[in-house]
Amino acid sequence: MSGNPYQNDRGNKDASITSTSGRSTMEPGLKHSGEVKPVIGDSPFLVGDTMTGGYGKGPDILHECTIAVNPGEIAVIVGPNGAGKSTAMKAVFGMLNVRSGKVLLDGEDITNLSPQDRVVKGMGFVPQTSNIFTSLTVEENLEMGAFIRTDDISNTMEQIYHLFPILKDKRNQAAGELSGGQRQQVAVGRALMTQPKVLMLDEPTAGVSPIVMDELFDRIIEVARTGIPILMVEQNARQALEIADKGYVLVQGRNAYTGTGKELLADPEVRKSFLGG
Amino acid sequence: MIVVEDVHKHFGGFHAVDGATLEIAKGSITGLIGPNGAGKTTLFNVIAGVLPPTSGRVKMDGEDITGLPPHTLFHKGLLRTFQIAHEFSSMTCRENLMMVPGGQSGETLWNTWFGRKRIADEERALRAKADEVMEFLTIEHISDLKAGQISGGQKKLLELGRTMMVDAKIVFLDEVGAGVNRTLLYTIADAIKRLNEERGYTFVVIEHDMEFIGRLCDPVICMAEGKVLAQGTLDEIKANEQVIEAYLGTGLKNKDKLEAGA
Amino acid sequence: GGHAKEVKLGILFGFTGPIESLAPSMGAGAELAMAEVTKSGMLLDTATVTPMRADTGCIDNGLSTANAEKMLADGVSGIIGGDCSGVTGAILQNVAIPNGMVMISPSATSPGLSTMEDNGLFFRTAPSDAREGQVMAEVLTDRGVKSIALTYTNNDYGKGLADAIKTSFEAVGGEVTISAAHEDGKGDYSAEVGALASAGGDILVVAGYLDQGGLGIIQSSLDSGAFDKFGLPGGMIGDSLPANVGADLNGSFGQIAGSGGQGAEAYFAMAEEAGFDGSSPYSPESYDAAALVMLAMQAANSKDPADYGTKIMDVANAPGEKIYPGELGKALELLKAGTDIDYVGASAVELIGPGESAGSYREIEVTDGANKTVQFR
Amino acid sequence: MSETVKHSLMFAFVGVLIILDGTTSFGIFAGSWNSALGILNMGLVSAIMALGVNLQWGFAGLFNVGIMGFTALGGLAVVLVSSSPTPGAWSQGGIGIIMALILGALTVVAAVFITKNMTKGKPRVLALTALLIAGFFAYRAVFDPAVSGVEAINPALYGSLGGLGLPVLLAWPAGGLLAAGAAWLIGKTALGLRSDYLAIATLGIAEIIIAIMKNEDWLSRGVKNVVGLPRPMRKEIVLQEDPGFLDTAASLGLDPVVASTLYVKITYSLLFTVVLLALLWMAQMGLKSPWGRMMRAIRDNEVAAEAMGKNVTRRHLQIFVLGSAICGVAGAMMTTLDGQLTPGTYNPLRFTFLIWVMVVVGGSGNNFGAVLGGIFIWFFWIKVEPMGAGLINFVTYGLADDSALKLHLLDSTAHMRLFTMGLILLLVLRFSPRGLIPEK
Amino acid sequence: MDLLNALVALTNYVMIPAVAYGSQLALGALGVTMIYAVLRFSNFAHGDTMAFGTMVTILITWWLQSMGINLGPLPTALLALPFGILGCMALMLFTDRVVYRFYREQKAKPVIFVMVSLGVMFMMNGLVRFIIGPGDQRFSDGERFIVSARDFKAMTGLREGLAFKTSQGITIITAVVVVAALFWFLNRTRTGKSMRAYSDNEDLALLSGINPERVVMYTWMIVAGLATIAGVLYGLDKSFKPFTYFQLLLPIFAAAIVGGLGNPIGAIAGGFVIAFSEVSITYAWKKILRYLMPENLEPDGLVQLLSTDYKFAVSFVILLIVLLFKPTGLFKGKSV
Ligand SMILES: Nc1ncnc2c1ncn2[C@@H]1O[C@H](COP(=O)(O)OP(=O)(O)OP(=O)(O)O)[C@@H](O)[C@H]1O
Ligand SMILES: Nc1ncnc2c1ncn2[C@@H]1O[C@H](COP(=O)(O)OP(=O)(O)OP(=O)(O)O)[C@@H](O)[C@H]1O
Ligand SMILES: [Mg+2]
Ligand SMILES: [Mg+2]
Repeated sequence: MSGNPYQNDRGNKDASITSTSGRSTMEPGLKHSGEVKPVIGDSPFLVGDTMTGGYGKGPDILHECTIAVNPGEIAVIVGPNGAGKSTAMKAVFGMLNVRSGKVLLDGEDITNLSPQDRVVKGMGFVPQTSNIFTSLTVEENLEMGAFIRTDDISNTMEQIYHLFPILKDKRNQAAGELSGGQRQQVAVGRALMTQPKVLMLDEPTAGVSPIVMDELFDRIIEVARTGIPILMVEQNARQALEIADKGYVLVQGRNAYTGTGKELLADPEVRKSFLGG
Repeated sequence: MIVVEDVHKHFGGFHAVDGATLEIAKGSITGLIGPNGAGKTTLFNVIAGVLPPTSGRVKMDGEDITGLPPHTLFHKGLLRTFQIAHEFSSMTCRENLMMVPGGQSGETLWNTWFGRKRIADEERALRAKADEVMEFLTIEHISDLKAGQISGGQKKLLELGRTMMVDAKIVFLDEVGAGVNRTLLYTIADAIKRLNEERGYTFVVIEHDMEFIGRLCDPVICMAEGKVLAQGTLDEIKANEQVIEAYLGTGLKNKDKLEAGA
Repeated sequence: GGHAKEVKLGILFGFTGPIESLAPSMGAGAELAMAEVTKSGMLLDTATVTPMRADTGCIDNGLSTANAEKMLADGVSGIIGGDCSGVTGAILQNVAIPNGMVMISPSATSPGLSTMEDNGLFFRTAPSDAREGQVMAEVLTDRGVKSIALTYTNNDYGKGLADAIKTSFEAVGGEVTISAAHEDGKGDYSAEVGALASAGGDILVVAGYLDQGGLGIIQSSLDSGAFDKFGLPGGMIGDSLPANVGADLNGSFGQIAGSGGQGAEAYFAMAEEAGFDGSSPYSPESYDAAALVMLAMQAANSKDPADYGTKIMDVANAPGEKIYPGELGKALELLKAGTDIDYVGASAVELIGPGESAGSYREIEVTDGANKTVQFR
Repeated sequence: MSETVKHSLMFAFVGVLIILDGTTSFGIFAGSWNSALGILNMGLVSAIMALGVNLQWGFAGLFNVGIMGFTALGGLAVVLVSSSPTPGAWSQGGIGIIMALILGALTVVAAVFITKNMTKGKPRVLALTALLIAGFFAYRAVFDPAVSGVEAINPALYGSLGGLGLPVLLAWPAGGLLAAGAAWLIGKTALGLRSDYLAIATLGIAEIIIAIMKNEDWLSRGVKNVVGLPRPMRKEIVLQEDPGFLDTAASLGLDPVVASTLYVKITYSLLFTVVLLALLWMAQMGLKSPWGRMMRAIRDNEVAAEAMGKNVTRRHLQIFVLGSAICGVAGAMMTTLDGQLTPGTYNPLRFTFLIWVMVVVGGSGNNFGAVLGGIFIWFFWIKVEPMGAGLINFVTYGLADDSALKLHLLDSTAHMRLFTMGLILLLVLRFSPRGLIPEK
Repeated sequence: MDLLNALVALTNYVMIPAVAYGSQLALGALGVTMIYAVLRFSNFAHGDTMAFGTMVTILITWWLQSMGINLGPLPTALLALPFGILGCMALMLFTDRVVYRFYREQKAKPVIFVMVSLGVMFMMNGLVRFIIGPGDQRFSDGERFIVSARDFKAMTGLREGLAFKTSQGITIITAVVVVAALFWFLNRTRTGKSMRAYSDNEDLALLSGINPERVVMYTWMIVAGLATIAGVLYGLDKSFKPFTYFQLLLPIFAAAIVGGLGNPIGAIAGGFVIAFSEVSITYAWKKILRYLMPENLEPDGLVQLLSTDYKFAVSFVILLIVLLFKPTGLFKGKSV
């Protein structure tokens, strides 16, 4: 039971008065944006700097956690279940109040921005679960990705279809009817439609068959080649680290190991405790 | 003990379980592994009566139990835990445990008015039992906290504790290990083993921790894409090419490491 | 200075709830009578009459008894109300009778109320169903109507009246093809009109209220061409009906309690001047109810219910000089002088039996968009 | 200030309001014990209804929007149990009606039997259709003449079967039983639906119940109302003529009229208080025991409770039936208090939504909160009108007495009631969302 | 055997009224369903919202009439309608601001919103009566009929008349136009799609840069528009009375749920199901049968399945039956 009295529904699930489908499960982070400060000095393109924070009034889940990524790079976060990987992503995206630490993007301090405004600033995010609009068609999903754009989106859309050809065939089908791998492609496509300056992916390969996984990783590398920095969480740590330029191992909300993907893969300690041997 | 015959479970067009057939022997501790989304939890839910199967049968001791509601299965001795802890959040941990046993006389309204003496006696016994279970799980210090306020790992333990409040025949454990401290996890493994040996419980365990599986499980079943991919002893499974491809990871190197760890 | 005495009268109507649209005109009617009396300065040595309004909610027995209790506590000498039969019964049984308070309802017609042991405390100015049923049957036969479809508002008034019309009309050999209820306060009457039209009949008799379901039924029947002539009992007679329906209503006919146009017309004029619709249902009856109480007080020379209660029948019925709306001052003067009066009022009050109203009826026909009195019965 | 003290103070506050109403005529108060006790009595009845709704909503999360229907059934029970039988009704058609109802029930049972025992397919559909059509016509053939027989018996005064002529106090549990029966039927259907559609189902069935009570004259005289129902105590006018009573009144220095009316009201207050306390005790005992623990577990997490062997559907049904039965008892009590059954007066705003306001304002999930809310909101329901008039007079103080605006506003004072109820509800939901006395 | 007359009678007494009534219910149900889909709760204040919008329209109509402005054969109310909608929108946005928004920020459970809407219902109930009073108001003017029964008989020489009222015509046309516009809006425009997206998945909508507050604002505005249009059409066809509009809540809810809450197509279908069941199940078939049957077989009775007393009960029975067999309504209730 949450302490918030407004959230006590006494277990009611009467469909004739309330609907639960698609309700927000996010904790409200920042509701209203504060100011953006330019950053003095040199810093990576996107960095979550010594972030500490947790959900609502709950305990800290992140403890001085730092994550950074530069253009053209792929940064991968791995770690055990519940380590705070998703939480770190949310913190970077502003869906969680960081109690201390900052988030910097492209030379600006965006710690005080709401998630909507971060989208406008050029951050794209693909959540771990329910990351597509199931009742909208594939094309509409992509359009929604480009919601904040006012320019012509048809070019980008063509690029996406080029990247994920299967989606072009299914453009008028409801996204909810697609298979898991295809959904994942829609999700990534949706995020790319924003023409983000940085792309964040939370377990993009979860529940995806190995072939599709390879395919997805290929695409992700391709996207990264276009110069977009990519920050992702992966449970398929081995494959992910192989393509990663930078790897972070989180344990209980702290940076446990940091290094290039190759370094981490080679580190026996890391292999033993996190890569299954 | 449990026989699953060609069970399918579809969500809309998505085939979460796609023709699973398997058998769980009485007195065994069966491990169920497989990649995320393989349909393990869904299969659990079908067996435990939470979800009706799209097609197929489930039998327990020769009796067809397909589609029986969970509360009926509970009384037949089939218990389960949840991958995402399902605690009763506004109740204390002790109450979480005390509510489990069926057939409490205090659950009949009439007795709450006119049989208060009997209820009080029963409650005392239940309380003692709950405290014992919590002590076993090393969570006695949180017995009076609301279950909504305890940590994820503690919730998992509480979940396990509930299955220890009654005499079960078969217990399905869905990732008890996730989020649980390793040392404690191996204590739990010992407890499971003891329950299995001393009380004859049958266990089915979903777990991603191969070490845990290695300690406990004799037959191991690997699922992928809604089907049973392979079945056998742990060593057989580890040697199975398909399993390596779908679950354990590719490459011989990987396999070597695994064996070294076990 | 001149207000040596004050007489408080309670007005207890459903200002909220299902008949909230009728209650304001009813309240205004009762208050009109009180203002008239106060102005005349003739009641009990220049007493002022103060109205006290309270709500019954029409359907809320608890609320209305509570409000009635409050009125008693505030010292009213009589209650004009209630309106809907349910709350009227509740107030009567739980407040008026136990406390010996006189109560006059302008609208409750339920026969059940007549049989209650009311200790001679309960009166009503609304005409009795049984009598009106007979009159309606006469009017119908005289006009050569052989068969009617009948619809009534689903309350005790409508139901009782419909039963009475049916019994009387069938007794004189007429045919009632259907007797169907309609609910007030719901806007769509297609289903009812469909059924009524299917049953057929020379005309449609609408035992309802002219600004509630009754109007809806007539409008819907005319629109769909189901019926073009209507039988209109008292609840349907009022200027607003022809005004709202228009020329199509011409030729429809009905009856309303009242002797001579004098009473009702005078009242309508007074109401218009006071700024409310006097032809709204039960507004005339409300005026009469209040008037009767005050006249009886004068006749008994007391505002104590126990004294004036017995006088109500006397002032309402013959013999005596006939009193019409606007003549309350004169009536009080007459009473003071010891002369008998026969209050006719706006709705031709005639109390018979245990507090029921009967009397002559005015047969109305709608011609040129107005109710015209054809004859008296 | 401890919680208990705070909550006791709230009850004390409501008590003081009632006492003030009995003693002073300042402001909104009537200054009459008759008025105060009248409010208290209906307040007690409301509190019982709120208790029933709280059981369903507060403890099981069941959203019942059909309270009106259960209340009405309780009222019907009073007529069926305690009013005197109509002479000749049974021979005129009463038997026929019962036969017809049995026939109808048999048809339904047979239909269920066929559905259960024949395999799916055309023959079953045909058999079912044939059975239902034949059943319907047979039923109408027996029912219709019997009904017209009964309804023809002096329709102005009787026209119904009447009742059994038993003591009226028996009608209270009977009202509970009747409501429980209906609730069981609704629960069986609605709680068995895959998605839960209880709210609309209860709303619909309540409307159907009222429609039946309004239109089936043989049962309850329909809109013609049943007045003069018996009471559990002597009537005031009888008391006023009883020399013994008059002596007692005189010895207490009371006017006979006042003494008799107060006697009746106090007797009601005592009876209602006894019922309320008994129900409150039962509810509290249930909730503090393993039964209550189980209910809370179900409320917290149905899936887990089900996996722990608790039959969630059956428990929901049980609590739904219980809560509705309590509403039925309250309905019977209210009809007894009114002395009449008036089917036309059951209206959702007053008998469903207002009760909801009581529960939410009082504190859902807390029985004492529900009781407090019942009495408190009822007090306001009565007193908001004079408060509104006072307020408008105050606001328009500067305006001339005959200014159109002032007159218009004064004409609308009655509508202050709804407005204020809404305001109270919104304020409580905003600033004290758990209600005045929250769940512990 | 007189097929033509039977057909005309059926059209006149069942089809036309049911279609008109059904359209009005459908528009009302659309409003309920939109709120359910986007804001995820059932709005108990919808009947009173309709009353409020209609009231504003009426006041403006009166003013226009007093200025001598009218639309010739069409009712003046059509001219006032846009203002009524604006007024209703203003009230909705105000209510959202001072009442609902707080609960959104608290991430309150939908059922809390239901309770809140109950409070809003009470207040709006009072508000409307404060302003226009509880009485019956008529505000239709212009030509009453497109075809009146009398004209039809004269034209065709049939025994049965067929009446088609202007208000019915307007109702049907407006309903079609409004529904088409709504669907166009939801499926083709950016804002419409963002509403569907929000309804589908709130979190993801946020991540796509959709501003939830804007979606909510548009929803209230559309709902205000739908409610006012439904209310005005109903008032033109019948009459306006606050109490009646409160009572309309029940059939409107029944319609929305029968169709599948949250699904606009369902709301429309539900409106017609409820309207047709109210009108046709209690219809007395005597008249039709008399035209169709040979003379010696003409029915004596009314051939009525159920008396009209039970017409409201009928719609709820249908509702329950539908829910038993299709638990999510005729069209799977889901999203906009
Ligand atoms: N909405 C929330 N409110 C409160 N606590 C939360 C919430 N979401 C996650 N947590 C807690 O935060 C911790 C970290 O969760 P997080 O989802 O970041 O883990 P993760 O590393 O992404 O794990 P996984 O690999 O399972 O996705 C967990 O203990 C979890 O219980
Ligand atoms: N109620 C549901 N509706 C639709 N799809 C579902 C539902 N429940 C599960 N699924 C899908 O079925 C698939 C199998 O899920 P399941 O939870 O059984 O996987 P799992 O093997 O337990 O995975 P993990 O190891 O992550 O727990 C997943 O792709 C999941 O998204
Ligand atoms: Mg995660
Ligand atoms: Mg799982």
